[in-house]
Amino acid sequence: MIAFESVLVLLAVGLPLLYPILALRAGWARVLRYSMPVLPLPALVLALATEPGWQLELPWLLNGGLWAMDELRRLFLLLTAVLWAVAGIYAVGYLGAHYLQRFCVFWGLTLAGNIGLTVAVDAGSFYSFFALMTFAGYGLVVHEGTAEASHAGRVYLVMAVLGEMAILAGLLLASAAADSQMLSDLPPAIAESPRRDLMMALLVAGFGVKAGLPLLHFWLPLAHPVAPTPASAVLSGAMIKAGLLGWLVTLPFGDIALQGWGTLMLGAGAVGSIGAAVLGVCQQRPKAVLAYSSISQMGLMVLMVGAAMADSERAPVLFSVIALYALHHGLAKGSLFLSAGMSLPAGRIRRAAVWLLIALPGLSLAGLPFTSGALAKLAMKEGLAEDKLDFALGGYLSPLMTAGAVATLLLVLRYFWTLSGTLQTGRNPPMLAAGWLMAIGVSLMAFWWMPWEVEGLVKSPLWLPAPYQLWALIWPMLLAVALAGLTLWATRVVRHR
Amino acid sequence: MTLWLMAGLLFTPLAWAVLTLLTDFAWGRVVTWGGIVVQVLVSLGLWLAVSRDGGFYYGLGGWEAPLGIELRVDGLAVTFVLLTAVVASACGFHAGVYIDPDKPWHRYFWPLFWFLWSGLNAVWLGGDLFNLYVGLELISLSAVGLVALGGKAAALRASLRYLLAALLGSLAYLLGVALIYGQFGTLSIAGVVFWLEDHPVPAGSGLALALMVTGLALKTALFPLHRWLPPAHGIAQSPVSALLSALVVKASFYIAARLWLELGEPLGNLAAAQLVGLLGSAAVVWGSWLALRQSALKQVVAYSSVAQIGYLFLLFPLTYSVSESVSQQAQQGITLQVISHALAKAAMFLAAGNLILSTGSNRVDALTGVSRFLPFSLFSFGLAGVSLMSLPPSGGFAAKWLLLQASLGSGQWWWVLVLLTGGLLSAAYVFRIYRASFLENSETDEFYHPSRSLEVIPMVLALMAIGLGMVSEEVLSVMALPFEEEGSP
Amino acid sequence: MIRTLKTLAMVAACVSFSGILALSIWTIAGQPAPVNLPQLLSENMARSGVEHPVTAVLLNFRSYDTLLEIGVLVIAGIAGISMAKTASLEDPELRTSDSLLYGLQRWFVPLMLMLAGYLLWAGAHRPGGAFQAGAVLAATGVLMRLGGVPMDFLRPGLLLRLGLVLGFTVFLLVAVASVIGGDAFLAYPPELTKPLILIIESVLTLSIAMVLLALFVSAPVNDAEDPEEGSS
Amino acid sequence: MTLNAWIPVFALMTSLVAALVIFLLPEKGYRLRTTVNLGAALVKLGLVVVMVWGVFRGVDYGLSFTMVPGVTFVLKADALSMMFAGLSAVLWLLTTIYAVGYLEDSPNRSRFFGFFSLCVASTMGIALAGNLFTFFLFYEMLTLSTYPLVVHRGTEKALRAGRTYLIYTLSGGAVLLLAIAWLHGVAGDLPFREGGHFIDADPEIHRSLILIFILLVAGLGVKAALFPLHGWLPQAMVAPAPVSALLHAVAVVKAGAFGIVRVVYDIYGVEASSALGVLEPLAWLAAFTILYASVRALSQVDLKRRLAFSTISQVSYIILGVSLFGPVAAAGGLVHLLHQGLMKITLFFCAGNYAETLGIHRIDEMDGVGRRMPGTSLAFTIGAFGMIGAPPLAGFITKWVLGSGALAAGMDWVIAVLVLSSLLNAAYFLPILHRLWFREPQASWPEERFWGRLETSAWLFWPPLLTAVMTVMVGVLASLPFSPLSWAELIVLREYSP
Amino acid sequence: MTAPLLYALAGAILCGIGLFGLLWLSHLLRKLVAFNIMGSGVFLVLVGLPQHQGGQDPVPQALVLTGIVVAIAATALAVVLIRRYYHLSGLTSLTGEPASREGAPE
Repeated sequence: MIAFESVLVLLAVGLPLLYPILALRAGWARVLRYSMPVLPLPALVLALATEPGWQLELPWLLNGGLWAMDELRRLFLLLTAVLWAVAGIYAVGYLGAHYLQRFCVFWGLTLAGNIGLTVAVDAGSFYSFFALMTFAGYGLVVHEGTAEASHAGRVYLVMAVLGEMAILAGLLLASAAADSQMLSDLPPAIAESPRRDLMMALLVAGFGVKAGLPLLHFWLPLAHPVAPTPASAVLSGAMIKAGLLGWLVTLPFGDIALQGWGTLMLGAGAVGSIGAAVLGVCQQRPKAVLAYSSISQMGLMVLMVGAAMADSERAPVLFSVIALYALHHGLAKGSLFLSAGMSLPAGRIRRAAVWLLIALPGLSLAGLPFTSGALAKLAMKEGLAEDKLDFALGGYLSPLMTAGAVATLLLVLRYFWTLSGTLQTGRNPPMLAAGWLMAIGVSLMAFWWMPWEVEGLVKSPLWLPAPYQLWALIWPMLLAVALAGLTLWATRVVRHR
Repeated sequence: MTLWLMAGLLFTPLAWAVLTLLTDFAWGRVVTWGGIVVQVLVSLGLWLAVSRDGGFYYGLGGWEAPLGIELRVDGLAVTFVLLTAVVASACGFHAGVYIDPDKPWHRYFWPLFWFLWSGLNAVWLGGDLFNLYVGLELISLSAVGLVALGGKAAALRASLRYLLAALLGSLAYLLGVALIYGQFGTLSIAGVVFWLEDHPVPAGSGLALALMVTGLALKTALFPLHRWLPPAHGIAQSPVSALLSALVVKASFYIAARLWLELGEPLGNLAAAQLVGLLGSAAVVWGSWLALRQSALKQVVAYSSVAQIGYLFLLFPLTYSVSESVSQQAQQGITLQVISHALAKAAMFLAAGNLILSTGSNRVDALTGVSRFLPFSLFSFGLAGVSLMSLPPSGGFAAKWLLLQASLGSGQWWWVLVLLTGGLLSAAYVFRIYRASFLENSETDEFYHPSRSLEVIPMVLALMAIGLGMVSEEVLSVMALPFEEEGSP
Repeated sequence: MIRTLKTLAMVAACVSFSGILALSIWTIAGQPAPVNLPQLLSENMARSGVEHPVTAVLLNFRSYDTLLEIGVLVIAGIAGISMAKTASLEDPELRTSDSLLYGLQRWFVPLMLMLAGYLLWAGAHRPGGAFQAGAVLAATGVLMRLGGVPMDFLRPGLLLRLGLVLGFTVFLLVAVASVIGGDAFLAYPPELTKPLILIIESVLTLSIAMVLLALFVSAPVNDAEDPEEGSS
Repeated sequence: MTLNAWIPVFALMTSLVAALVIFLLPEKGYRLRTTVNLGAALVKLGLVVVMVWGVFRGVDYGLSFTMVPGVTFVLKADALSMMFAGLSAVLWLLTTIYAVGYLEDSPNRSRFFGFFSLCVASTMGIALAGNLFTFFLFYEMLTLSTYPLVVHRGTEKALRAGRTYLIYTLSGGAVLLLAIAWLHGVAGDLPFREGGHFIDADPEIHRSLILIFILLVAGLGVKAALFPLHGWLPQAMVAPAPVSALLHAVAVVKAGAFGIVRVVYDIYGVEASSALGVLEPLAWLAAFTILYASVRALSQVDLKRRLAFSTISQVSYIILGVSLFGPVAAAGGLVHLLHQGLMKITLFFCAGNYAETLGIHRIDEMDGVGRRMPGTSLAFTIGAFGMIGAPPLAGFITKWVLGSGALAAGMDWVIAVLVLSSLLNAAYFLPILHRLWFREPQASWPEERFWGRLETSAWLFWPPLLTAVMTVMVGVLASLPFSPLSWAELIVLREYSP
Repeated sequence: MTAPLLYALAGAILCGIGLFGLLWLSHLLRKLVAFNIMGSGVFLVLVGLPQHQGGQDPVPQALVLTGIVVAIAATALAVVLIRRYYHLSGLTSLTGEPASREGAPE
């Protein structure tokens, strides 16, 4: 079945890559619009229908291309494909005629980059797709053409270019050290290289720009609010994960324990998760809140990355957790972003239903039982369990995670609050609604479908968490709700005065 | 066969001169064009003969030197004979179309032209010091006559200046000849050399060489004795200017070079050689500089001649007390420089004539926009300029290359700077012309179109100057041929 | 002041030039010439066909020089007549009304013609020859011209030009004829040497006289249009 | 002589003859001139393809004869020459097409195309030259044939630029001549030979060799626009766009760079150069030029001037590549010869399109052009990204290979230079791209012309797109046989194991 | 010291005088006369030096005859040119100013 997969993967990358050709003729605008959801479908099939482990050699490509699939990539590909698909559906309804073709062109290119980088195994094509995604993403960010968008775009671009260069330098150094163009050869080489720290720094920083590492995150809260809603969704849900993937495939995790780097990453993760939350609750605009939420969530993932770095034994387990968490977060965050572009229906009940649907992914994010969030949080907790980790800062992880959970919900609540102020009443275009519903659906369904058994972290079936786990999930939420209520009350009081 | 060739070279030009004197301009033109064909064939024939069999001495009237006049027919001489045939025939053809047949005095153009040609042949082949003097005078007077033809005040002024300079130069040369004859009792260069080969250098003979070289340098317009040249070459009719710049000045230089190569080693000294070289360098720089500052087109070209002549005098330092191979290189380089400059300068003057014909003015400024109308002549001008700038693949470049090698080989690196600077400066003045012609100016849109034949001739010459570099090995190999037999001194 | 200094410098330069030259001459005079040309010449006189060595050198040994020399003269003539003003021939002002001149002319012209003939004839065995004869002949022409004898052949026309080149042409023809005869150039057949040289000398005389006369006549003079010229 | 000896001559002659024919054609012979032009370009391309195939199989194309005593004129086709020849053949064809459209209805076209062909003939000669002397011959011919192109417009500004150009290039030529003559005096007539001639040179001549090397680089560096000899290039921007394209992408600057490659590899030999200690300073100089020119480019408001500074910067990549002692870096440098050509010609074509179609010359006039001229702007975007070194375009391959090579050679600082240069490239190209695509267009263009269905004349429209496609292809398909990269590796293979 | 040698030495002096005149005088006719003086000097050297030991040598005599003809031709040509030049421009020298002090023709 090699042929099948090869064709599929070429289709998965090639379809969105060639899709911009449709923009050549003005008359094809309609086709352009309606084929947006179709673009990620081959990738989706690829992620769902093929077993990991296949390879496709493309010796003519760049310095010799190799595309392949493993478990990790498959999860990321799944996330990417799903999210882009639902966002695509949503976009069909969302987009006006304003520069539609331009948007579609960049949409296709960004998507191609995003899919490509998940399947690319050689440095050249990986970096190519990464860059394609980055630069094409600029088109999505500045699409609205407002001054604010331009500003955001400029920041995005500057940081992206800096990041790209860091990645380029890092990859160059690493592949020279490994004397190989294959990503899989890089981590051991980095681990042994005398210039390890330089390479690490370059790669961490380079991918960190995309992943919203603290101090490298500035573009995120600027870019997400101004981008068109479906674009924000994929930016925050899928593209941000590309940075994460970059770390996972290039940095030496299993080979050597890097206490220093682990600590650094832990610190960064902590600062990210808490700091972003603090900043996020102060935001006025719902999408900005979500953007900070993304940074905060990424902070948690960075935390895990740091742990994995510090403890090489544990890294394989943590990898799976990170992947799961990324999947979960991507889908949930995507749904939340899409909600920001909705209009509320007129009827009271329907309005309540909509609100409910809006709220569910948010709560899932916060770890509501029976959602993917609950599982992800639990898995994370398991993964970072103190007793299993073998490094100095292990003890701080648990409180940090709790604090993170509180922060998450606070941000979600803040999002609801700000959203309720901005949502208009009206009719939603059918495609928009469909996309949104599918996003939420997928996000919620994921709970039932996810391969939770990995590494035996969480017992299966887990539709009902164990009581202690339930409590562990619930009490931070309660704390957050209480805090939120307190704040609400406090503002009322203040306003009365 | 050789006899006929020699007769064809030495006497038929004189016959053409007589014939053309007896006819009017139009018939003179017919005679000339026929004569040109004959002369070219004869020159080519002699060249082929020499390149096949080697050079020889030829005693005129059956009298050998020192009693009679002996001609030295070697590769170098026949090459210059051929060069003369080429350039002069080009000028002749050009003049036939260029010169206004209605002016009564123009009928005298042809006889003077032929006398000039025969004088040149006499000089190239001459091996007798006094005969060379007469040949030089023949050349000088006919050249002056050509410059003065038409007799405008400015032309007369220039030709007078030219005449006086030429006469003074001839006298200095003759004085040197007198001293040589007094000392050695022979007028044959070969005889003197032969005697010097196995005798010590007699005292007091240096002055003779110095006088001759100085006189010839004056006739060649070596800096600072160059002031007569630009007005004369600038004011003459273009074909005349071409002849003068291409061939006439070369004649006197040729004699000087011959003398130096034969007698320089015994009679000259290092300081003199370096001094001449220095003057040549000054000519290169100063001449180019002045060329850059002229406002009249033909003056530019004329000053360029001053500069280019300067290169020729590098022969003196580069062949004095240096190794055989370096001397060889220098001689070859100078020979190429003479040939390529002759071709290029003739092309340039003829092209300049065309340009003047079409713009109606001699001023450089008047060329504005002409590149749109006369690209062909302008292109010829530019190609000739390439050779003057000594850019490859022109003959000028090959010459410069050899001179560079000679300078570096002899350790006299300072001439390298001169060579390079000269090339750049010549580029400056050539491109100044180009610059003017490229300037787009909508005001001047009316240009007279000269006939195609006028345009083709300079192009052919320029192409030859360019192509010379590619075949310079062949050209030079003819000159290096051994003598068939040693002449009797 | 500066001019004086410059003059002095120039004088010094010229004096030193003379000095060096004289010194050089003196030095050279102290050494014997390695080649004894006169002896060689006298050995070959028999073959030259003329008795006088100078004439032999001029017209036989170094006849090419002479040919070219005549060429130079012709050039000068051509260049001269190219400047000529036809009108000047008829210019009455040219005529001198001096009676002395007129009187002398009647006596002198035949005398001078005779002298010219003698010089020409004598050239074969004594110093003298074509050039001298030609010069005298030209002087005769000048005299006649000044005396007002209209010499129409001096008008720049075919006749004048023919006259100019006559000597030269004959010389040239002889040279070429010698080639046709199978000898080297200017190598006269021994038996014909004497008459040939005589013929050459005669036509040369004529031509030389023509050239000189033409140059005298064609020098533009007395143009009434030019006030400056008239005032001087 | 066999046919093989003559093929290089034919390749040379095609454009030379075309030039002469064109000079003779009347100004109005538009159709005939175009036919001659394109026909010659196609024939030449064919010949080059034949030679490429032959060189790959190891066929020897060469011709030589003695020109000046002691010096031979040598034409020879080796792998390196075919790289340059191929570039010029391909781009000549495209540029000719472009120029036909660009100069429609303008005066002096015979002159223009004549010199244009001469220029290409010189380039071909440079590529095929088999020794320094022959190289110099065509090098100077190039100078001369480009001058009329630079001043083609005949304005004061153009003439001034032309003068600057001449002063620089002719002086450079003089220095080069001196160096060549000197070298000839020291070592005789040296053919270009893989591995060079001075691996075991007599230590006594080392000093001379170093001095000669400096002179050679100085002479060649003028055309290659090495700092501080680059001043002519931005000024030469007044030339018509096809000329700029040719100057920048194919002919002039490349001739300089190519010459340096020849000197380092085939005259001195890379090992000998390295042993003489001349490579590292050259590398530093190239690196400095890269950065300096990029910084200067930032402040240019005229589009073509910005591109010019970009060229200065980019060409130094080639020199940097060859001056790093190592096969991989060498391949990187060499491949940039082609890559930069493709990318830069794309950019210049586009700049010309903007100028010709909309009258746009300055960057601040470019707002929203992407809507009006999407095809051109797309090509421009690709070219710009290529310059930045964004994957998978041509520029990326260069940077990647160059970087790897630098690391292999142990010169880590080069990575910093590469990264910094990319950043600077991004800094001056991305704002343009932003304007192109994301700014609202102004109410009217400075000077708009219409050409029916396409956004501009078809002659102008397709060449940049084609080169853009090639820019993508040479990047994406870098590992195919006969791709520029593979060819460069072939050259390097022959160079390092002669 | 023989007579011919004396002639030669006198010739040297004449050469100097002629040279001075040729270089220094600006009036064209004077220059021409100076040229003739110098020419005479040269001829004297030519004819005197080889015969300084008293022996007859016809060759230099012949040469001088040729030389004289050439000089006369040149002089004649020069006179024609000078007169015409004067006729057209009113100038007697080449310096470009209108007739200078010493340049006024008598």
